[in-house]
Amino acid sequence: MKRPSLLGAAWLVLKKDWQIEWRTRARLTAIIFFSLATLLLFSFAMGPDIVTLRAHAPGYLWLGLLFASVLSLGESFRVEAENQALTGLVLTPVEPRAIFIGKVLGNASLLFVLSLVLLPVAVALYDVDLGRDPLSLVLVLFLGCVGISAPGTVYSAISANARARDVMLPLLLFPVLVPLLLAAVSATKFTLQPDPQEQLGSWLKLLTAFDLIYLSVGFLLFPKVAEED
Amino acid sequence: MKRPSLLGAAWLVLKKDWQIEWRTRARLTAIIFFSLATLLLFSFAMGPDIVTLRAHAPGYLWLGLLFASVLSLGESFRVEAENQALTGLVLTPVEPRAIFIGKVLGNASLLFVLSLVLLPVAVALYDVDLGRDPLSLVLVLFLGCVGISAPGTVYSAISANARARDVMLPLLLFPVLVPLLLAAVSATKFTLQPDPQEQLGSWLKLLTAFDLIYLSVGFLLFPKVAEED
Amino acid sequence: MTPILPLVVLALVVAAIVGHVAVPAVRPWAWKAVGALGAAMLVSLWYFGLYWAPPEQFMSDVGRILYVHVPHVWMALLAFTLNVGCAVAYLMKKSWVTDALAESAAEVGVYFGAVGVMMGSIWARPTWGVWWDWDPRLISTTVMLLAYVGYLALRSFTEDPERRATWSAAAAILSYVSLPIVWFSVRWWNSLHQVQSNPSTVDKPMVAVLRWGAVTMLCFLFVFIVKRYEIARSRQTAAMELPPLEAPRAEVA
Amino acid sequence: MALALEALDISKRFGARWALSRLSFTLEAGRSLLLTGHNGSGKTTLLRLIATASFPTAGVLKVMGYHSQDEREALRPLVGLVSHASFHYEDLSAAQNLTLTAKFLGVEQPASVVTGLLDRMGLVARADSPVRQFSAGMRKRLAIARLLMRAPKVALLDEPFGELDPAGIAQMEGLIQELQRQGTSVVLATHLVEQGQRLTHERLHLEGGRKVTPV
Amino acid sequence: MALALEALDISKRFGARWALSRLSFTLEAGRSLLLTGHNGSGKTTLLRLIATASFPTAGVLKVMGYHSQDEREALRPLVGLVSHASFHYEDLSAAQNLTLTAKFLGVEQPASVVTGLLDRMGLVARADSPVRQFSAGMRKRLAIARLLMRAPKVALLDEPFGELDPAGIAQMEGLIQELQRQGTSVVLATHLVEQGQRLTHERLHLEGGRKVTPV
Ligand code: HEM
Ligand SMILES: Nc1ncnc2c1ncn2[C@@H]1O[C@H](COP(=O)(O)OP(=O)(O)OP(=O)(O)O)[C@@H](O)[C@H]1O
Ligand SMILES: Nc1ncnc2c1ncn2[C@@H]1O[C@H](COP(=O)(O)OP(=O)(O)OP(=O)(O)O)[C@@H](O)[C@H]1O
Ligand SMILES: [Mg+2]
Ligand SMILES: [Mg+2]
Repeated sequence: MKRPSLLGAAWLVLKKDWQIEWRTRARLTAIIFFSLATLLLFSFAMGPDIVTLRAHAPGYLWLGLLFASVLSLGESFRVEAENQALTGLVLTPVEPRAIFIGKVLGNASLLFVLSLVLLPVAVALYDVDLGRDPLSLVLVLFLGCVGISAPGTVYSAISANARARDVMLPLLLFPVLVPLLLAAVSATKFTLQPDPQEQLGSWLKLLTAFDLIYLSVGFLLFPKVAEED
Repeated sequence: MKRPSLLGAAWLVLKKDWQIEWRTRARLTAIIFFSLATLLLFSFAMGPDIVTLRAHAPGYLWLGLLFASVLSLGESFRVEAENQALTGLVLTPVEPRAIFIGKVLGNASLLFVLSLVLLPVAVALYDVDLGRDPLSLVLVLFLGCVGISAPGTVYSAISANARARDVMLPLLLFPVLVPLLLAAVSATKFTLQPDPQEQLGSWLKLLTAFDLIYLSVGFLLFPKVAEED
Repeated sequence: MTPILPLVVLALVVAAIVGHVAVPAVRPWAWKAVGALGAAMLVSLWYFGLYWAPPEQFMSDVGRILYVHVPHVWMALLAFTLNVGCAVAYLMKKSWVTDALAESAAEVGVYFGAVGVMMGSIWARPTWGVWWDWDPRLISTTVMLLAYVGYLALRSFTEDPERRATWSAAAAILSYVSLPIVWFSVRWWNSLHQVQSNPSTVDKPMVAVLRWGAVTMLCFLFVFIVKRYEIARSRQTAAMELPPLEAPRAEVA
Repeated sequence: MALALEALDISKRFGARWALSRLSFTLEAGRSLLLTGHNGSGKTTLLRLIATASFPTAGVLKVMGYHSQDEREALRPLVGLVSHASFHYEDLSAAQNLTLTAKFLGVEQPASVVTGLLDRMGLVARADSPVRQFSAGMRKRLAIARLLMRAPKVALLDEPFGELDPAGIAQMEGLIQELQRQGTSVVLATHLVEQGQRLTHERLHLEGGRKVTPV
Repeated sequence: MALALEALDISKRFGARWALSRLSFTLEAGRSLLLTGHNGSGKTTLLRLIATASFPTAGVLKVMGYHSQDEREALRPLVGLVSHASFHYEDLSAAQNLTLTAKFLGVEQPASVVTGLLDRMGLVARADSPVRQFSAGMRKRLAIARLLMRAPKVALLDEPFGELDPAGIAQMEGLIQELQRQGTSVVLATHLVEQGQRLTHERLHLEGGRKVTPV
């Protein structure tokens, strides 16, 4: 009997979530169509001015991703709350940090896929120009998705056990995410529009810094929230 | 033993939800802070241009209400899904239509309170002018909240029992609500800004029509979804 | 277009589909005949639409996409109407027939609607200069499609057939509310998109070709729904049969 | 004599699996039925059908002469179910849960009835704790209290002894006998066969959703 | 001899209520303990403390010589719990649930081990059904299969007979004896006192979270 290593266990956690996802096939489909509806709603509520729309496209994109992430994070720990499965996992025993890594990877990859799906939609809806700096754009999306997932995983683990969890998650998460979101919106803007002062680089650095901070804080905190004490 | 009438039973359902709400005190607080965060996010993500912000304030307001309503509706049937409490209620027996009325009243009143709380916030963040036609504004908010709650109650009853329920609700609900939302945004706009062509009246009529349609459809449909068969 | 015409067409489609479902004798050949008719009409529509009809007054040749764009969207609306009819029928009296028919109508409707929107989008590029615009008609149509995608998602996420049928019937009825909005959106919100025009203000040949296109698409609508219905039924019947009265005897060693 | 239960060839399907297959049986009003069978043989499913929490896929089920689906409104006040799912609101206290039921039933003087029942089930000290904080046995006791308040004509008990302590089990047996004396038909699903047979008149043994003669 | 359990004045508080009050006891390795008490007396709470699913508010609990909170990483592989909460993933099948545990444990040849265990617990025919579709007893059987896979040194069984059919109960008794033969300390919480006493060496009776001598 050789127990898997930290990363091996994280991989098992990730695979398990994919199995569940595969059986229900619900989450990815649903959040894609949900964020489509959200993007449509934004522009619908904001009126038809195409110039404003194009200027605010990064904002809409990230807001859409943010709202989708709330749903997806909530769902990701709802399956752990049923039958106290998360406790079961910890008692198996699985290192809580492995669970954290697996969950962050799962949530971030789901969000990242979603963000890629939303790009062509943004072209159609907001008439943005993806061709300017596609590589940086993808990088920004990736960093942003990781940045949402790291604190999101910690908070959704908390709120999965708290009373009234559906409402707790965004309440805790949004304030923490505001700075990250600002950075992501600005960075995205400079990959879609001209960037005369070359600000993109510093935004990217800021994003990376956020990611690293959130990831390490989450890594340290998650064991505390995954276990009762 | 005199069983309560339809409205009496609806009132009991409503009171029960208030009792739960009072014990956890979570839902109202959480959705207020959630929509505050949302409104803040909007203004952050869209940049500091106060003229655009003011012009789009009705849109932001209703989007904030919409996202909050998804959380609040989900929570309102999460308590019914635990221990199959909704089935228990139906077997007590309580007429499903009484449950519908009670739930719609509860959800709509919660949303309405939220919308009133958000008004001063909108003044602070978007610099809107509430003094122009406050009565119509309140009427619009009220009609809009009822319009969100009626189909929302039906759909959250469905998705409380469906797989991946957190994601199903907005997926089903948003497309249905878009027309209502659009009408609400336009009507709100004309209570905050000059209305030279006197369009407010026709939007109010449209909103009322939506409410009546959704309420009666929901009233007829709810018994079908509340019971298994 | 007189307001009564769509209803007549709807009645005809329903009659044809019900006939096809109810009369086993026609099942093997009727859909093939209609399909063949549709194919033939499609070929001639090509000729009529691209050569025979006069170019559109403002849009010249680009306008010819009208002859497929409009029929597609019409068919979607028709299919969704059939869907809601079946949903109401199911809620009044449980029947696997109406459930299956509702499912096929919704799926075919989403197909026609999606193609119609795509064509509209292609059309918008040369005429309005953009792929997409913030226009109530376009958005309400797309949102209506999203509502039906949600409907189909609900169906596929629900395993229990009874629950699936009831829940999706409810969703169908709520989704259908968006249909009149699609129709009237051009009037309620002043929009870029064409308001419904009246045959009397449009060139006779154009009306004729448009109607020809509509009939062509009707043939396809019929074939698609009927075939999709058969698939839905065959999926159901596997689970519909009652278990045998006696337990299957255990193998005796 | 009138029939409490009349099952005419009822079947219940979940997905592609038949949980109950072509079950036919009758039970005279006032008599009690023991329901036995292996795990997964369909006992809970059958009880839920009788309670109108769910309906047969095929066949007709009549309870106290009412069609279980078409006349469910008239039937529901007459049946009561205690099952694996407890129907409690987790965030309401025991007393609030019971008072709610009492008000829906139109019971006069709900407060004293509720206190009486809580006292009887030994929950009076915890009357104001939310159900979320209850132990497994306390939840079961609360579910039984609710059943007693409803005073059903047909009482459906799904493993009522599970999770109860010895005193609770003895009390439960007494309650079943008391219900029977009041003319209630008890349908008792349990794995404690001897105990069950002592308390009931007839027995229905299920195997894979079918009625078989127990060996 | 080494001690399997050593409770030194442990207490557990939920909110303002003490579920366990100043409990002290020891259990020698290899010996088994019967846990009895009224509903709500703290049995489940105690088992969860031993399983490290939760930790004492005060006092020190040592399991197999390890401090239950500070050395929980070393302890966890040695204890196994079957309780009211089943720890299953509802949307995974029985086989997938077990395979997952097997992989986390690093079991060699997980597939054959899993099939063997499912066969033993009579679930092999339903190996690929999601747990959501299981009956109460089938869930219990799956939880027992998971415990067996873990082969713990201290097995914590919270009402293991509940929901099982007569064959399952007999099998469970056999399993407990088998575990004991392998040197496992079984802590058995059950309301079936005679049955429990037959299977265990010692008894701990709780009343309101305190240890009392049973009458
Ligand atoms: C991009 C998406 C588009 C969508 C979703 C859409 C949707 C619809 C719908 C639902 C109808 C049928 C209902 C009715 O007749 O009123 C329709 C008809 C029509 N559409 Fe579009 N459309 C789109 C783009 C366009 C464009 C770009 C044009 C031309 C510039 C156009 C011109 C027309 C015309 C002329 C009709 C027939 C109206 C009549 O005469 O009755 N559409 N469209
Ligand atoms: N919601 C459901 N979906 C699919 N299958 C189900 C569902 N509920 C029950 N079943 C299946 O129906 C069968 C009968 O289940 P039921 O719960 O009635 O058994 P039971 O006799 O009460 O068993 P137990 O003694 O374990 O409580 C089982 O095979 C079970 O898997
Ligand atoms: N999460 C919790 N919050 C508050 N109180 C709790 C919680 N869990 C248990 N309790 C309380 O602790 C006490 C002991 O509960 P426990 O579940 O351990 O009882 P038990 O002996 O297992 O009872 P049963 O025989 O009914 O299963 C009870 O009074 C219960 O109300
Ligand atoms: Mg059962
Ligand atoms: Mg217990």
